[in-house]
Amino acid sequence: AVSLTPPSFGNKQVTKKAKDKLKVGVSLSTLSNPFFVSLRNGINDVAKKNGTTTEVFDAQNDSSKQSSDIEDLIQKKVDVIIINPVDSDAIVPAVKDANNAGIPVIACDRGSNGGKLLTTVASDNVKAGQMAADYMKSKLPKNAPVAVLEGTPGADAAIQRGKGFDQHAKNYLKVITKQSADFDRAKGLSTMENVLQAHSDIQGVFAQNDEMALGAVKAINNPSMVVVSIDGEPQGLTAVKQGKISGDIAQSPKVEGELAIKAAYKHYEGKKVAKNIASPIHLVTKENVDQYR
Amino acid sequence: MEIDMQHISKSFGPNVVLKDVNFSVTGGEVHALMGENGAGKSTMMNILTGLLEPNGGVIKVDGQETHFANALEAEQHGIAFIHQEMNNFVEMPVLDNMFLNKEIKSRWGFIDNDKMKALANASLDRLGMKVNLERPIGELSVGQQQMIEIAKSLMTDAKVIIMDEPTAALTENEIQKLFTVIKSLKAQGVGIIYISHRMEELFAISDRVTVMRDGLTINTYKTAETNVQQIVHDMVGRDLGDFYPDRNPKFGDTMIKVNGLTSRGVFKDISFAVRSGEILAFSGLMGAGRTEIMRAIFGIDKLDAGTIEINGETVQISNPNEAIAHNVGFLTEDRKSEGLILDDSIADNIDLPSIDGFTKHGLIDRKADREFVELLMKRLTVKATSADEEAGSLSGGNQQKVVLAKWVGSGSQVLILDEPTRGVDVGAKREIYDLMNELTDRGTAIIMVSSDLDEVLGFSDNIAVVYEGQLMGIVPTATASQESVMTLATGGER
Amino acid sequence: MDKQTEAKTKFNFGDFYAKLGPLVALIVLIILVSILNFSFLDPLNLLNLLRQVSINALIAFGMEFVILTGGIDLSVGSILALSGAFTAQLVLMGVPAFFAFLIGMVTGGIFGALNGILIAYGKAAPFIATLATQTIFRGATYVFTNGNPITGAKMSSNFGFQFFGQGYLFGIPFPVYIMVLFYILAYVLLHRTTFGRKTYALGGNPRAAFVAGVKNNKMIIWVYTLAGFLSATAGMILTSRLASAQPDAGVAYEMDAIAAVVLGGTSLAGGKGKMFGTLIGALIIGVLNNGMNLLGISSFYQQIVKGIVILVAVLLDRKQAKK
Amino acid sequence: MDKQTEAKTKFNFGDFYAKLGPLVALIVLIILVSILNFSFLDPLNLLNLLRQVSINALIAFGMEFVILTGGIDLSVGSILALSGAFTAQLVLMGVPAFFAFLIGMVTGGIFGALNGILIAYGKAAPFIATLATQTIFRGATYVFTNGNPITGAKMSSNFGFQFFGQGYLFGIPFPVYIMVLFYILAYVLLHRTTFGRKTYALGGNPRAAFVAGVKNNKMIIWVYTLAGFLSATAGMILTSRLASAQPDAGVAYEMDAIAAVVLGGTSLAGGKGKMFGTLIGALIIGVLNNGMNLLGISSFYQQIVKGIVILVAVLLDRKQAKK
Ligand SMILES: Nc1ncnc2c1ncn2[C@@H]1O[C@H](COP(=O)(O)OP(=O)(O)OP(=O)(O)O)[C@@H](O)[C@H]1O
Ligand SMILES: Nc1ncnc2c1ncn2[C@@H]1O[C@H](COP(=O)(O)OP(=O)(O)OP(=O)(O)O)[C@@H](O)[C@H]1O
Ligand SMILES: O[C@@H]1[C@H](O)[C@H](O)CO[C@H]1O
Ligand SMILES: [Mg+2]
Ligand SMILES: [Mg+2]
Repeated sequence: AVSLTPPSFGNKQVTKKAKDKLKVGVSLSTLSNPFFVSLRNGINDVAKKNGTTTEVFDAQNDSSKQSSDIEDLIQKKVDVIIINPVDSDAIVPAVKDANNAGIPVIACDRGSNGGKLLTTVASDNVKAGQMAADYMKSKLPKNAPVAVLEGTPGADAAIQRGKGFDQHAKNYLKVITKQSADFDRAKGLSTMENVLQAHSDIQGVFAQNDEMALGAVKAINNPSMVVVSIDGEPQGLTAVKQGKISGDIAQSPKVEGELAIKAAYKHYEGKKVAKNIASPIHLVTKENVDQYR
Repeated sequence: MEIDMQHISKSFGPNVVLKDVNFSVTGGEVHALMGENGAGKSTMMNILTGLLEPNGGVIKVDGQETHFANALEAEQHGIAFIHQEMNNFVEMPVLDNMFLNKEIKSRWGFIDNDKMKALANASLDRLGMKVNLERPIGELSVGQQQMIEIAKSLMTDAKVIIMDEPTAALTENEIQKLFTVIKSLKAQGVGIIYISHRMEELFAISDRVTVMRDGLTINTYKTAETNVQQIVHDMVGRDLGDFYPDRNPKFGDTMIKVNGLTSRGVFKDISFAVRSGEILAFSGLMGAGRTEIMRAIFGIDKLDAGTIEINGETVQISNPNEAIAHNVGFLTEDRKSEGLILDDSIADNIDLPSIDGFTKHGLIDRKADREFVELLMKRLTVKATSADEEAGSLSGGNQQKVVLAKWVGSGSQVLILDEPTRGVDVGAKREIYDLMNELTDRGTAIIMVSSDLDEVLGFSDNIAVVYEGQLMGIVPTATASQESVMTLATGGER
Repeated sequence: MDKQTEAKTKFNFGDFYAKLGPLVALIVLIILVSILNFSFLDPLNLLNLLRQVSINALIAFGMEFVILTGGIDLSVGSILALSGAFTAQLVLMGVPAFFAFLIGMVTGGIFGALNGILIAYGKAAPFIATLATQTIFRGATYVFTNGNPITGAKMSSNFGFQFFGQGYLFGIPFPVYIMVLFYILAYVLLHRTTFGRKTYALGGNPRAAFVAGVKNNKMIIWVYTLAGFLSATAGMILTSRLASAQPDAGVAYEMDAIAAVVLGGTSLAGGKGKMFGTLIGALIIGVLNNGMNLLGISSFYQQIVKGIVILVAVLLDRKQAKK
Repeated sequence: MDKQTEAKTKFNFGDFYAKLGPLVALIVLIILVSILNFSFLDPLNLLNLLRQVSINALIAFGMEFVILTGGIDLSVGSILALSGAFTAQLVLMGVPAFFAFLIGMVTGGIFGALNGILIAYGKAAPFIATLATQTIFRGATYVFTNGNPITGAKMSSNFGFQFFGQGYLFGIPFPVYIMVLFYILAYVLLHRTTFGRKTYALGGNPRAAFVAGVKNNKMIIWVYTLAGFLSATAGMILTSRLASAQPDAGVAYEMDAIAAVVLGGTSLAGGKGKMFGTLIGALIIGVLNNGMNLLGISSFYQQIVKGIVILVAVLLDRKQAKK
């Protein structure tokens, strides 16, 4: 009578299904960040082209809502669930629920630290942080004072990007302040104003996403300030073009979404899907920005 | 039981209320405590029952110096307190109200409703009352609530019962029932402390009277050995002369005339007129519907039918704002909940209905406003340190004057006064009558709703009597008598 | 007054809603959703739904007491997160799950008591006191977790720990049992004991309660303690369900709990309401969330629909009008 | 309760705080921050600070009126976002900046009026009514923007549009002028006109106000309209400042505005408070945020400190005790 699995589910293991018969469930961490709107668009565009039905839920950055959303997707008997976790640990039980229901799970942009995944489509956040540090190093003298605008405390992306940046920045750049601006543009602006006030000498800013960078550049008057950020969302790239952001480690949320749903197709064609699908990241600067816009 | 309060003193901040007051009560007697509004009667009782801490003095119970930590403790020692302000939880059922914080519990620690019901009913029976104990108490009339408050005190096996203005909201019939109960309690050796502003009552039931003024005990008499004049003199510190000033009205044009006012289920087909200079009193039993009629005229409640003419013109009044625009004023029966903003200053209360008249270039003309307020305060002799004092800190009589000032100031030509002297001491009452005289001399038409038959007969020009939502008749005061009004008020023939 | 009451008795929608409205609203909602998507009535979905509801319901039970006293508790979500983090840390340190839960719940009660003390003795308005502690407890959670979720093998391999939020007993999710158990306890406490009476009294007329010898301050502290305790209990379910303690768990949960209480017919002014109503209120919100997901309504529109449903329910319940 | 009132009277700190406390608290805070980090007093920082404060201050001015009537408005942040999105869209469509702003502000006023109607005629409790519209307006913003920020060349190249939030006049940021202008208007409206007097009366005792001829429903609608209008004005600054309208702009801004009002000594029970206090309250929050950033306090601890400051200020202001 006591168990960790729900009462019997009709485990119907299907291996082949036509694209226009597929029902794809998508659980996104939040739709109030353009990054994930692009990701959703990537999924939906491909789905539309192929006549696939999608069911998109927005967890509003709440792990518990996300687990409810996934329960509801399981209930709707979708054929595959693409999960963009709010948190890679907290998602595990929900992934297991899907596993129990025999529904394949694809993690997208962020991984799951447990459960069985069909594949993980993601760009490497640690690497992105490292690339940001490397680019900044190439632009600044040794021991140049820099500031970091961190993402939402506890968010996977914030932790890993911070980790990557620190690994490569240490012994060269002098990180004199780290402040959280919650991945938010308005907060990026006011935090940057205050940071500049306290440390007028800083020469570089690493913003852990474009939204914060776009806020921060509004506070910066010094044209030689080196602003580096991560995401490559359209407005971020525009800022690169204008020279406000010096370097942007572009992920391609749209491509991530496309890769994720294509992995689902592959699975239902009966083919094997690789455990990890790397979504490319590139350093975008003024020189090469036009390639990416 | 014998209670002896000696040399009690008490101040609230700078406000010294009690300087040196002595008061005692013995089992089997009714001891009345008299004094003006704000004399400190309720304060004395709050001190006795542990609700307030005295600054000085001792309380002896059966010779033993005693100090109760709270009202519950006092009650457990046999002192029950029927408060002046009803302490009810209007949303809660009658039963829950009666047993609050002294619920009877079953073996398992759960509340035992059946046992409580039996006890409550037994106590209500003594007062000859039948009430649905499940009903929210707020749905009962104020009088019924007051009776329940009394029933509550009867449940406690009290040896001393404090009754602080218990009859303010009771009908004649209910008052008589209360008096019967008091007599039987007396016979059982229960001591009763009785506080009231109604002189006739204390002569009807008390054995002793203590009068207090200016924080001191003025005198204690055996009731049989004193008279009204003496007590009034002690209370206000001077002779008042006639209780009711003379009326010498000069009637002018009809100021307000209503025709066929009806509010379904509340009152029906009410028609009357009041002339300039006239006081038309509205008499009737409590719950007859007088307040409702006035509220409807003033636009607070909706009318189902009927017309209102003011100064000969038919008007539409759908909210108080429009009534005020037609120079109607309304002193509500409950000054705390509808008459005053207790947290606001006297000034802000007085000028509220008139404030739109004090704007210059869209801004308030503060100088003119202040002059206006001060004039009114002086005219109505509001006792306060300044116009900026909070209305809530005034005594009842002075609060009433502030509400009056508000309506005098707004230029009311028709002034509706609902129970203008309820809970007001004799001195202040007299001042209110004088003011009403002055207003009518200047041509104001006054409608005075009053449940005090003495007052109706003693200070009005005509009397309208309402019974169960119907106007039974309007009689000239000069030809009216207690009997004739009561006959109409109880539905007797017209 | 009798005449007016009489005039009213014909059919008073407000009164009707207060008594049966929430239940009727729930039933209407269920019928609607079932018609539009039949799989709503699938027993498994209903079990899922109940599990989803359990967290909000537990918080709402505590919130009901708080609101009945005329107060409000905005810190419940932060208490949930902080006590969840404590428990997770304890489990990682090897403390048996049962004790870790117990300690977490008691800690939640202590945080609640802190709210109570600020309100009772500090005389701070409940809204602002708990707004401040919301921030403080949330900050403390970030400090304690250093901003990272707390998780580890000791948690994901601990059966007892996982069972609390993820387990099934006779095919029914364990959190559902917890919700039912605490509903019964809360119901009895509110409607069958003197503690409940005093809760109503405090909200109905605090002065009168004081005069009647109710120890207002003590009551306030207990009521907020209870709210803290129940939020922490919800936190235990969440932590176990996610097998991880999130530093930002429970953000804005106070709003859903308050909505549940109000949808259940309890007046925000205090003194008036029923525990049953709150349960129904929590279920309405749960059915709404689950139903809209099943119907595939976009998350943007979900917010609009949810707001409108709350609004309609509250407009029907015009009892506040009398205040 | 009486026993407590009594004990206080000798030196009534509460009374003192209500009159001068917020100002003293602000000065102490400024001195403290300046000592710890000298660059705080840099004129440029002070100008920045004022600009940062302007958004919260504008919302708080409106909130002050609402709270004085005994209400609350939780929807201000959503109104800010929705009207900001409208304005941005209008600018993109080629509407001159001036008119786009005007329309945005008026739209905000209309949303506020909607709140007012629900509260006045619907008799919904302000807390729950504006909680519902918070969700509804936010959902509408997402629907309107489709979840994406609204931005474009027409915005970033439009001088008038950018000037409102980003511009300088005689070296002082333009939003500071807007804040000062609206402070003066709000001050005069509250303290020098009959509208203000009626606002106080409504909060002090709505029934007595009604009997004294105040049109309660009309007043309520106007007060919430004003709050909506001022929130939208703040939204204009934010949208212009970021040269983009964010769908999630203004989330939780109501809390900072309420905190500013309460820090300024206004009682949440209504009827009591001053516009000057609210300005000071907004400055306290601004100095706190700016100062803690300057001092490099980690964002985790910032939350704790902010909560404690609010708590301390409120505990000093025990005026609520009387209620
Ligand atoms: N809790 C309190 N705080 C401050 N002042 C108080 C308090 N209670 C009573 N007072 C003041 O003490 C004085 C006496 O009030 P009390 O209620 O005892 O008068 P009373 O004789 O009962 O008058 P009434 O006949 O109007 O009931 C009044 O001036 C009143 O304002
Ligand atoms: N707030 C209320 N709710 C319900 N019924 C009420 C209310 N107020 C008055 N009533 C009812 O309306 C009728 C008229 O009461 P009203 O107060 O007008 O009588 P009255 O003659 O003025 O007596 P009183 O001296 O008690 O005010 C009564 O039947 C009363 O029970
Ligand atoms: O990669 C995404 C984006 O950077 C976003 O801005 C925050 O969350 C991360 O996961
Ligand atoms: Mg008294
Ligand atoms: Mg009456």
